[in-house]
Amino acid sequence: MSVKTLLAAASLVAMAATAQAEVKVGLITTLSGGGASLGIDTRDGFLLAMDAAGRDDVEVIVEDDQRKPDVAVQIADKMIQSDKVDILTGIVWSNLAMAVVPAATAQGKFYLSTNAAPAQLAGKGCNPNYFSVSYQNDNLHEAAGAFAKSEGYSKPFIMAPNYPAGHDSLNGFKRFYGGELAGEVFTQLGQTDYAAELAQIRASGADSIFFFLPGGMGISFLKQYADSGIELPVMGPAFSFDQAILQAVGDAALGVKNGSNWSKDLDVPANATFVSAFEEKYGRLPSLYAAYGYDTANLMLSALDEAEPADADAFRAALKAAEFDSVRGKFSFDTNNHPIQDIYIREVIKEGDIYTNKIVATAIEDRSSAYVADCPMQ
Amino acid sequence: MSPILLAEQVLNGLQSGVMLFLMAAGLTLIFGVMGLINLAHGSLYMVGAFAAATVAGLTGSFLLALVAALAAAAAAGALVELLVIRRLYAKDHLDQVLATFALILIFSEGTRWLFGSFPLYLDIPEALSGTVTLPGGIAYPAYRLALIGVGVAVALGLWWLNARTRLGIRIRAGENDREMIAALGVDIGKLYTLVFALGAALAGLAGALVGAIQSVQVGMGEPVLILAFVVIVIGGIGSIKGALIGALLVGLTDTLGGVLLPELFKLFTDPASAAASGSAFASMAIYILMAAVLIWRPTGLFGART
Amino acid sequence: MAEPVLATHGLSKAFGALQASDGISIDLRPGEIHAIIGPNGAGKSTLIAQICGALAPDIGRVEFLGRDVTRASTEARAARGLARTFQTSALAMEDTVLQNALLGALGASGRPWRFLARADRDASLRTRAEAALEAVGLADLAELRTAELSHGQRRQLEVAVALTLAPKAFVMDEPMAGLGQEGSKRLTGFLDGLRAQAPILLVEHDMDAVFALADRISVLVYGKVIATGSVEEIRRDPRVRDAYLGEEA
Amino acid sequence: MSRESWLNAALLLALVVVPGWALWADEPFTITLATRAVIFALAAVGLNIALGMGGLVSLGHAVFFGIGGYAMGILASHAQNYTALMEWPFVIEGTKSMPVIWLVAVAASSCAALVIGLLSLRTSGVYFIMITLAFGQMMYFFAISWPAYGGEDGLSIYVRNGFPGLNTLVPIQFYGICLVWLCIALLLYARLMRSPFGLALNAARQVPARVRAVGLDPRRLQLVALVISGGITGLAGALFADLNRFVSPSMLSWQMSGEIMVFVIIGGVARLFGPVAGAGFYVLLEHLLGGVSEFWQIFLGLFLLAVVLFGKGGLVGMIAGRRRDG
Repeated sequence: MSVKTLLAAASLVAMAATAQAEVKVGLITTLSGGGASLGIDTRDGFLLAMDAAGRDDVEVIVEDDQRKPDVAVQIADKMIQSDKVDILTGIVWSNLAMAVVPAATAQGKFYLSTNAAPAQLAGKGCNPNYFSVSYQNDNLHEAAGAFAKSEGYSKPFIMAPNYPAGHDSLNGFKRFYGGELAGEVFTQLGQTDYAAELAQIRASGADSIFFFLPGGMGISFLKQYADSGIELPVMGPAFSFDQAILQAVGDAALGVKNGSNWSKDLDVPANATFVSAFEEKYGRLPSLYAAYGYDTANLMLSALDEAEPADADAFRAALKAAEFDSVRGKFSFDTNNHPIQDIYIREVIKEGDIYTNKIVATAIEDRSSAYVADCPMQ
Repeated sequence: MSPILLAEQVLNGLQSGVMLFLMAAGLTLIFGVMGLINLAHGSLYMVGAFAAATVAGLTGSFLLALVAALAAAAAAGALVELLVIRRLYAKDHLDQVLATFALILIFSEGTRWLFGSFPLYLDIPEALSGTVTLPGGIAYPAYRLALIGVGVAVALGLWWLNARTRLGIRIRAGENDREMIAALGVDIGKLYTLVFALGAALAGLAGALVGAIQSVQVGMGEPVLILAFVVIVIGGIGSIKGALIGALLVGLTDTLGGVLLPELFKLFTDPASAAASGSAFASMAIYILMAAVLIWRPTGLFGART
Repeated sequence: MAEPVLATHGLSKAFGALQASDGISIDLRPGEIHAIIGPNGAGKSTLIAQICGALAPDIGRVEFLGRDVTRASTEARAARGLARTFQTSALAMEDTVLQNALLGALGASGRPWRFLARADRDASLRTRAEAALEAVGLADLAELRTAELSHGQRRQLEVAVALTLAPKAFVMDEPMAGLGQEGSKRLTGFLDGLRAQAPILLVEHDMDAVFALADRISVLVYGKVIATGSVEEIRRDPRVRDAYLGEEA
Repeated sequence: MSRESWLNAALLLALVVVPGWALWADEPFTITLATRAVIFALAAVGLNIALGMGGLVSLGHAVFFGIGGYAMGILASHAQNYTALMEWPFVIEGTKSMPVIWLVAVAASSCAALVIGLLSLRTSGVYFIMITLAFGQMMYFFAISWPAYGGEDGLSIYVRNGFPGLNTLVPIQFYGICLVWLCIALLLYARLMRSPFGLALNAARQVPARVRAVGLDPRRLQLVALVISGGITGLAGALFADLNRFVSPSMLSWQMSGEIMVFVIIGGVARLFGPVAGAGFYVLLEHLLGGVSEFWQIFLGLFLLAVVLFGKGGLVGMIAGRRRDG
């Protein structure tokens, strides 16, 4: 019974929205507490694009989710019920996205993901109103797996924290690597000491290391790795080698290969514009999250040129067409509303005093996601 | 698993135990003397790490960074004691919990306000980088060996302080009878500030030492704080010896549990799910240890019997 | 001679090098007041703690109503009918006088697991509590907060709570402490009548009260009972005079 | 009527008037906020039984809150996916019915309280605080790393669970359900306070030696108090999960335990309406200050310090003065 009622309620809300000329966008992201740096970059990237467009008929409401799922839900409720937003975006973390996205799309709102894109939402749980502008969570890990294969590594040691994104990570790596492993370890989420894992790596006879340890965990691991005397090629997804994190890791990260669908040296005109505008406005180099935020805003703006969100079908079609200049160059949506894009391998380098990345190879061309077939939208 | 690898893991367990001891010793000292439960002890750990990272960034000297960490944490501790904590001694544990919980919020957000949300950089000193080869062919990071050394030195120093110095006598007297020590003509207010600053300095030292091989960021103190609680519950509140034994037990259980449980599960299931479920149970190992100790000895291994 | 209600056999307890109880064997017979006296640090409080179950003896036994209760908990002993008063009043200070008495009645009823009924409207609890307050003369103050009672009134309330238990024996730890002459006299008169209800093991410093009340006296010095006898026997006993009374003379 | 009674009546009135106004003014989010406050208040009433009456400083009440939440999440997710919760030795199906979920939530969290209580009540005072905190952390890590029910991602329920005769998706109707539960819990608290059990428990907090001396076991009284307390907090957890249509390990985190305790303390420990005042104030503060500054928690911290150092008896104490029974 309730689904029908809900949809009816949603269409009423949608009708009410047409009365207003203005489009409202709710940006929910992490601005305080641990992980705030990611949310701040997301917000800054998004607002940079909005400023450049200079449209005064679009209002962006920014709120801090404190990285707490219940707070994110509360803010989403507020934005939907009280601010009457048409579009939601901005969440960094998969667990927060899982808390907000299904309920928001069930109420007929559009959700554009600037980062988190968990497997459920790409497969069985896909939704016509949910678009991931960033990637599907597994993509960057898959790139590392493909790279490991192409480099001819035969015994990588792989590790990730023991939580859903960690499991997806190792699965993504294995999907494109496909060979034998020296070891597979799940660490504790939030773990700060990796001495035990490093000892295991040394004893395992591995020829390379793949790890996914977001945030402070990655910093800890890299510092301890650099001091362990182990000298193996290291791979990972871009998250642990992002602009903000690299400065805290220092030399320990130099030379690490990481899978990414964006880099500041990516030779695309839109990217050059973005990087210089971001540096000029905020006085620092943009990160991956800033790039996703920027692309998301531009995608949304391109669709708003075609249709009002109130006209859901037309707006959806305009989003799906993805007629915007992505900083990533080639960009289109697959049937499950997740991107088809090239994924690269970057290497950590030092430019003057700043640690940053440069692209060294293309790992996978035109990658979609592993869960397309599970999605009922075809 | 080879004996050499096992030996290395035992060493790792000892090293993490020794660092936990620095935290737990301060907590248990403060509780023993002043009867205060301090949730904000983890914040002092963070203060130490941030001070060290800042000074290391400015001067490039790790030694100066350590000195700064000790000084900053001790000063923050003394300041907090003078402004807030001393008003809590006469209050019940509930008020102490709430007030020190409030201090966590102030310290965490205040630090973020001053330093921003991005993690800071702090590296180990050049002289201690790289590994040393131990008997049996274990290549072990020199810095971690140094950490074990520092921990042992602090343990010995605390023992010496407690058993051989005037301050130690006063501390022990304070644990037994507060009125008695006031009657002896000791300025109890000063003693309390001193003890609190000492505990804070130990936490700050731990933060700086560990910060060099981990991530220096806001919120780094709370997970360590909770582990330190487990340590002193196991060791017995108020007992430095208990804190040492408890810290080593927790360090070893945590490290070896994380390594051995997934191996154990591999006997029953495929490697990927063994790694996952083994790790899930390993995360509970120290708490199960704590529960077992409580069933056996409700006041911890070296706690006062009631 | 009647069977003793309460008896200890060779109770010993050491704290480190200090022998707080050293083979103490005493008994309490029906209808009597048996006073325990001794200088400070003689081990009276340790003895009471062992009799009431707050402290386990190293060796020795405690028998109550003919059964060995050495290993029974404080609450089990209380439930069997052993009522005690505390040296420093142990009362719920935030609660009213009546509530403290009701607590005793509730303990005696053995039915605390009632969650929705009102304790102060339970007729049997209330009757019992009010009778006890009446007996010690606190009936008028029933609704007063206990913290507002004077020291002497608190001592009375201690006794009243013990009364609500309708016990088979009382163990009283210095009930006269801090009462002043007038109060002591009144309480002495009250305890005098109480022995008909149940015998009293009385630890007391107030010698006037002890000599006025006791049927028998035991003298405790350094954890040992050095003499037991009637008031006259104790007065005359040279060892007692040496060890204890001597210092007061 | 005493000042505290007036204050209580005013708070109760606010719980009816504010959402009523929101309904009239078409401000559905205010109703959502009020629902959040009411659910937090319910959790805090639960804690107040252990803390206020029993004197048990539990820093692990998020365990019960989270278990209640997971009871809802697990049952509803099975119903949502049409899979059985258990097939052997007998089949248990998931459900979307609130009453069943509540029953399971209360039973499960009470059982958890029993187990934790049996272990942690072997000790007291500061040990108890640390042990409850540690057990909370254990459950938190377990929930994160155990993959079966979403791990850190938690469980999303697409549609709120149902209650016979009501449309729970309408904010005001769901609010009504939560308010009724809060009133029931407050009534229970008031009755407990004056019951024989409450009398004994109150005394066990103040003078355990006296309670033993009248033949009652204070530990057993406290254990029962913890079980009741855990059950109520668990019920609040189930409602909270339904409010968010989502449950995740963050409900089990030690910060959550701290927040539930903060509700009780800023409202007033052992005051009937303390948790209501505390939770209401907290939600308001979070909503207002959160919009003003990223660093609003500094102000929250300073405010908490002020309450501890200068404000005896929390908000209710400051307004209504010293506690009076009867």
